[in-house]
Amino acid sequence: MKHHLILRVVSKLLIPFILLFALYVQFHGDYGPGGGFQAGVLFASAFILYALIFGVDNAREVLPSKALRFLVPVGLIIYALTGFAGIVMGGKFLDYDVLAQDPQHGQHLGILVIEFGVGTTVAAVMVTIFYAYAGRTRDVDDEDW
Amino acid sequence: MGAEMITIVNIVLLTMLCFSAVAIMLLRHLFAVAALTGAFSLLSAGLLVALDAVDVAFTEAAVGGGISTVLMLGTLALTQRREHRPPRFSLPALLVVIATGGALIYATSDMPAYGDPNAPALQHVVPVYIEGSRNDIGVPNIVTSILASYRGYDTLGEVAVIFTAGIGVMFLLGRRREDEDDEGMVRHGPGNDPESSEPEETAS
Amino acid sequence: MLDAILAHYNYWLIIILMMIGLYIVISRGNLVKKIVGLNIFQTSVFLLYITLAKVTGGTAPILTGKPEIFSNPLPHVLILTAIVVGIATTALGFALVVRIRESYGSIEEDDILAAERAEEEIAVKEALS
Amino acid sequence: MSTEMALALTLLIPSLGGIAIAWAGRYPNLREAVTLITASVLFAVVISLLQQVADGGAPTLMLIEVLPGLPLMLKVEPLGMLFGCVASGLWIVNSLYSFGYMRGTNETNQTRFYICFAIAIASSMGIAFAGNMFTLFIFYEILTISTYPLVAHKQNAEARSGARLYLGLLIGTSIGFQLVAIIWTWVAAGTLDFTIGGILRDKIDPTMLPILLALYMFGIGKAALMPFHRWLPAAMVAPTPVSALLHAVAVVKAGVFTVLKVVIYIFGIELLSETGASGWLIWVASFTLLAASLVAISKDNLKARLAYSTISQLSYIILGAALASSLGVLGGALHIATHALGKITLFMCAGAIYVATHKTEISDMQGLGRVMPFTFAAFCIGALSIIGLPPFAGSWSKWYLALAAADTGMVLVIAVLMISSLLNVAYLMPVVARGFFRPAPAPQPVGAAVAPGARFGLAEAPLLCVIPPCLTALGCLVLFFYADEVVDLLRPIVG
Amino acid sequence: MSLLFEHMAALQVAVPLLSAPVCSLLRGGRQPWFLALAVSWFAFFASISLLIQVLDSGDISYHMGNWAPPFGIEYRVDAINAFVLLIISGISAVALPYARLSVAHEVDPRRHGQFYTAYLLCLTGLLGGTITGDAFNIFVFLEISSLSAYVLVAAGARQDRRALTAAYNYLVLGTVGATFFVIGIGLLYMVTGTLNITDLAERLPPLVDNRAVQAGFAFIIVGMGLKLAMFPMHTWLPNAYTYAPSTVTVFLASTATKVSVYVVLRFLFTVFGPSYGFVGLTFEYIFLPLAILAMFIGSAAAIYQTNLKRLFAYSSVAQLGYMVLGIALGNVAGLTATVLHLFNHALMKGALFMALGCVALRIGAVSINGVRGLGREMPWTFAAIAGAGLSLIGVPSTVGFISKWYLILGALENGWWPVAVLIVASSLLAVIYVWKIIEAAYFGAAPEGRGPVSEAPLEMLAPLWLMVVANFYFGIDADLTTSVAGKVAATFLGGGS
Repeated sequence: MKHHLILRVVSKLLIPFILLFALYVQFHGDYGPGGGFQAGVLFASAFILYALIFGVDNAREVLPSKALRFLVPVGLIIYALTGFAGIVMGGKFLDYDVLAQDPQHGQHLGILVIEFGVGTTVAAVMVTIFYAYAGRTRDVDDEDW
Repeated sequence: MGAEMITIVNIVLLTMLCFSAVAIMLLRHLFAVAALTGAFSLLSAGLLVALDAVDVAFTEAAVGGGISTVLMLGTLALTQRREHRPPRFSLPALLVVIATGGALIYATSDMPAYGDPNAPALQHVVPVYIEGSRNDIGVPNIVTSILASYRGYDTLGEVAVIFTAGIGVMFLLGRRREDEDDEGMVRHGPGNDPESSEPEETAS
Repeated sequence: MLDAILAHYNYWLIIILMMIGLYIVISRGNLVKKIVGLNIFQTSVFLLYITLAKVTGGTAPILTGKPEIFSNPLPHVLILTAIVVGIATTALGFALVVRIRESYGSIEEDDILAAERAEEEIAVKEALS
Repeated sequence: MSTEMALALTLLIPSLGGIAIAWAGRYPNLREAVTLITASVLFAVVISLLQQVADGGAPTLMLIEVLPGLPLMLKVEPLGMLFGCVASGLWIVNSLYSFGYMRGTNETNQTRFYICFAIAIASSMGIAFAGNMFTLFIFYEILTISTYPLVAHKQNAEARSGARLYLGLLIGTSIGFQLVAIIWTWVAAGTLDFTIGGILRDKIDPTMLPILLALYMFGIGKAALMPFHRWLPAAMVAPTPVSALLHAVAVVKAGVFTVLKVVIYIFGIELLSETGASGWLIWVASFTLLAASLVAISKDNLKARLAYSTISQLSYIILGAALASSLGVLGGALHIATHALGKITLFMCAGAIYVATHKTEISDMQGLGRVMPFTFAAFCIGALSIIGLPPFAGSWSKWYLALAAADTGMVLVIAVLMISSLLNVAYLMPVVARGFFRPAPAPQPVGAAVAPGARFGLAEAPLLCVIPPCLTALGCLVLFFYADEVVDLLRPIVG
Repeated sequence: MSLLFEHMAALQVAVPLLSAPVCSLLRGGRQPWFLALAVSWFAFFASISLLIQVLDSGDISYHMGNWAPPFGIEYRVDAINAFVLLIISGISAVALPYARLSVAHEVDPRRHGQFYTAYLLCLTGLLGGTITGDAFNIFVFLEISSLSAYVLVAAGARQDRRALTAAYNYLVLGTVGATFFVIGIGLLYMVTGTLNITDLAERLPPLVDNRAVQAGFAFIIVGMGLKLAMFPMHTWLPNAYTYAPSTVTVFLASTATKVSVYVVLRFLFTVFGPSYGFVGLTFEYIFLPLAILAMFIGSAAAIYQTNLKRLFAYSSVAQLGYMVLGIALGNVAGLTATVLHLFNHALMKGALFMALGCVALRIGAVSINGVRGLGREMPWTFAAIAGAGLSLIGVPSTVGFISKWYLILGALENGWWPVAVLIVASSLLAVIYVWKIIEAAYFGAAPEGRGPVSEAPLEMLAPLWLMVVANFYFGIDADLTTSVAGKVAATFLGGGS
């Protein structure tokens, strides 16, 4: 797809906006629709778009599999550790009230952190799945087309 | 939107959903099916918006219209484009479906009416969520406060599910090139490959 | 009568949709189609949940400061989770389909069953000889 | 040594013996010495308990409570003592015989053979001393399973199918009928402990008693009541020492012993005679008794003939139980001992003949008595004892049974006993007659290479195969004179 | 330390859950295995301490996020789920020492990290689905376990490609089952407005005649029926167990279906109750015939199998029939049998599949012909098969006997004579298929061309024999298990009526 100049230009323009929108969705979930999951999907789709236009190998340079393999579990770990933090700070598992000076701040902080965890894992998993498919060689009979 | 308007939108969208589902069932060209699946998801996202579930609609559009369509196209690229067998009628399937559907229709007669503001589900737990979201948590989006806090544990599970899927896909499809030498051989043999079950191999 | 229809038409249409999905899962032999059927089935269950959450005259459950009627937010939360579970299942299912295709050269249930039966017969014959 | 200790030892000694045999497996002489020592020590321990039981004691050992109210426990009573003595005593004799036989025929897998034998004896001890029906059932099943490898010993197709039938029928009947009966009893009576006078009085509808009894009787497949007798001839594919000890003594006697236990301690003789619940059993036993004898006559294979004879003789004991009178029960119990001595003699003789000449068919045994006089003499004595002629032990048990029949007014049963004695003559004596009185066909049968006494023109099997049957034949004679002591020991069981 | 015990309910699931992503970060080699082992042992320790706490001082309620139920998610531990937790974590604790060599043999070494991650996720899901007191949370955690189970089954593809189709079928049917369950939960939520199980139980009685409740009940039972492979919804099970790697079969066969049975019990007796007309009817007219068919068709199918793993997989279908039968009996003895059999069946199938794994390690495929004459070459392995086989048959002094004893007691208590006889008759079918193996192993001649085979390594034999010994120990001293099971059964029936 190297010769699709228009696609390349448009997507180069588009991708930053998608990323920006993803960030907005990630952190604006408290106020409107959205949250970590949706943001993660958007992040991932930006990468997938990049990979489709510029090739998977280029995408892998931006976001190598090694980094992904690290990011996939990290989101979940962040989430789970937030839960443990609740215990350590004297509350129950996943108790955000105790995370900051007063319950409401605690709740805000807790939600922010776990949404970040969700976003990380979701985005990383989606890209991982895409890479896994892309890394597969095609062996399709012609008649199937 | 007025209630009648929503009713009409609902009926139109649901009818279109049914048609696209039937088309998915009958079409043998899997690319067309993929496209229809994407359309199906977007239609249902529209319906979800009409039903006030904006978060869900967002997610459904991103997941159903985006991710799962991409996944399906990826799968088709690696497998085949056409369903080889023509659609055929299956009596057992029909019977199962009729029984299941019958049970649900039977249930509807005692369900709270659609849109009923006095439905039991609205009376019991939900008021606490609305108040709590305002006062205890201070997050305007009630869905977020339930999702992340009241039922935050469910969401932890949800992330674990996604993580499982990631691990699973990596396990099944990951790193093909490096594996080719040792897995490709077994994959094409009729199972019990003698090479892979030599006792010496594990003597270590 | 009309009341009853108005009260439940949404459910009925969703049930029909659900049953089309289930029928595809059971009756189709193409492995991709089965998963698509599963998706339709699940999506209609999501719709069922969201329908039961709807309140006539209500709005999306986001606090805006004005006293308002909200639709029930809890099913929304549940369905968000369920959608994620659904996509996870779909991803795994498709990954399996790809591997099956690589092993058997087909994604049609009939072909695969035929191949497996042939293998089974060979195994039994070897065992008996 | 405390009583409990002794009781525990009866189970432990053969089990440990089994382990020791496995350990000594590579050295045949050591292995066989271990077997013999184990058998002797076991017998000594059993005898040490005898006096206490004769004095009216009931040594008890509580092992563990499996479920509330359902313990595994051992409790010695006279009947069990008798069975225990018979089984452990004859194990010594049989071990000697096994050494001769197994070496004489160059059998494979001898270690496995001795191990399984020890386990079988251990479970026989468990059956003999079981304190409740549940414990008995467990050891009953272990006995079945541990004897399976013995039956399948030869590992050829015939042995395997015979063993399959053996296991299938014994496990099938025990789980299919006996277990159901046990659970029924438990539900009805709330206990399974063996109690004189039974535990079922007023606990169960009298019209259901015959059904429960039938579940027990057919469930105790080892008693070989027709139509569940087929396993016994099938088991004859086993090496002869197995047939001798297990299928003349341990296994089948475990079966009829269980029958007696059930009749005496679960139902109670009085309950049975009051309700007549065992009436049908008299006729089934009589039928088995006669039918098996008739089949025995038609068999030319010696071991098969003896097997059917066993089926027939077992029904004597069942008949004694079915008569539901104290004399009948005594006769049945006595027959456990007398028949055991007689039948083990016959089997060991059959084995000796096989070792010496490799002959199994009766029609081939012309004139063998002249070259194997000891074997055939022993056979003759065993046969006479089984037929019930004085001065051999078998006569006593038959006498008691006949008395019991007369006592309960069952004239027809007396007739059955008479006819069957005649049939006994008809199928056992021809073997003796052929051996002694028919001239041997030329050329003379070639004896085993190591035949002792070849100098005297004899061709007996190895000494270890000949002495044991002679010993047991002698036992038949001795027991005739000491039968009263045995009956005295048994008296308490009929109250 | 008191902090540890105070939060034990949460840690029971949270620790495995956290360990799964950590496991996927590990370098490989033995590390992932070792982490899984440590976590399993911790989970075992946690479940023991929970069971003790519950038996000593009554039910535990743990509020996730400190939100009081029914608003937040509650962990509610009572005797029954503490018992099921013990089964799951106990099996895992024994299976993992066994796993290392078996997995090394059957799974690509480069995939071990992912394999053990999936294993830990499966463990997490099963534990979480059991311990939770929230209906929707059950769904979420069971899906974690199901998804990872699909992956684990598919891991057998290195040995036999049929693992892939087995996993696929498992996935389709499992997802349909989960979706049915969700529909059922939705119907109940619709009319009660709650997802908390205790709360549901309180709010349902006035709604007995509500059709949505009845349909919800049906959907939940059918959904879980698919997951627990209740006949005739068992079609995914035989192949999934057959082609999965040995360790996976050991773990799944002893735990996964048990959790589904537990969920069914929970809904039948805690949420609904046998006194509800429509629930009582299902016992006699649905569960009873299906259970009996399962017992016979499962066992009969087992007899005709040549692949030993599939043979025991079909036997599992039959054994699940026993569990359903115990429910169908509807009395304390029957229910005791079901709860006991959850434990007992885990012991016997765990041992049997472990032994088959040992055989697979040495000779590859485990067919009835392949094991001919192996009894002498692998004496410990086959002695274990014989021992666990006896337990499967239900020979006295084994755990299998204890289960059957209570089942028959339950049948007699109802006066259902024919059922008692059928239970006994189906054990006889077990005699046939178990003996087929014993006979081949001990009395069959080795197939030509098979060289000498050595006994499995001690590392695998030790856990195997631990299970076998447990089969006998809990068969002889059944006091512990029966008292817990009896208590559970009494609570269920007492609370329901």
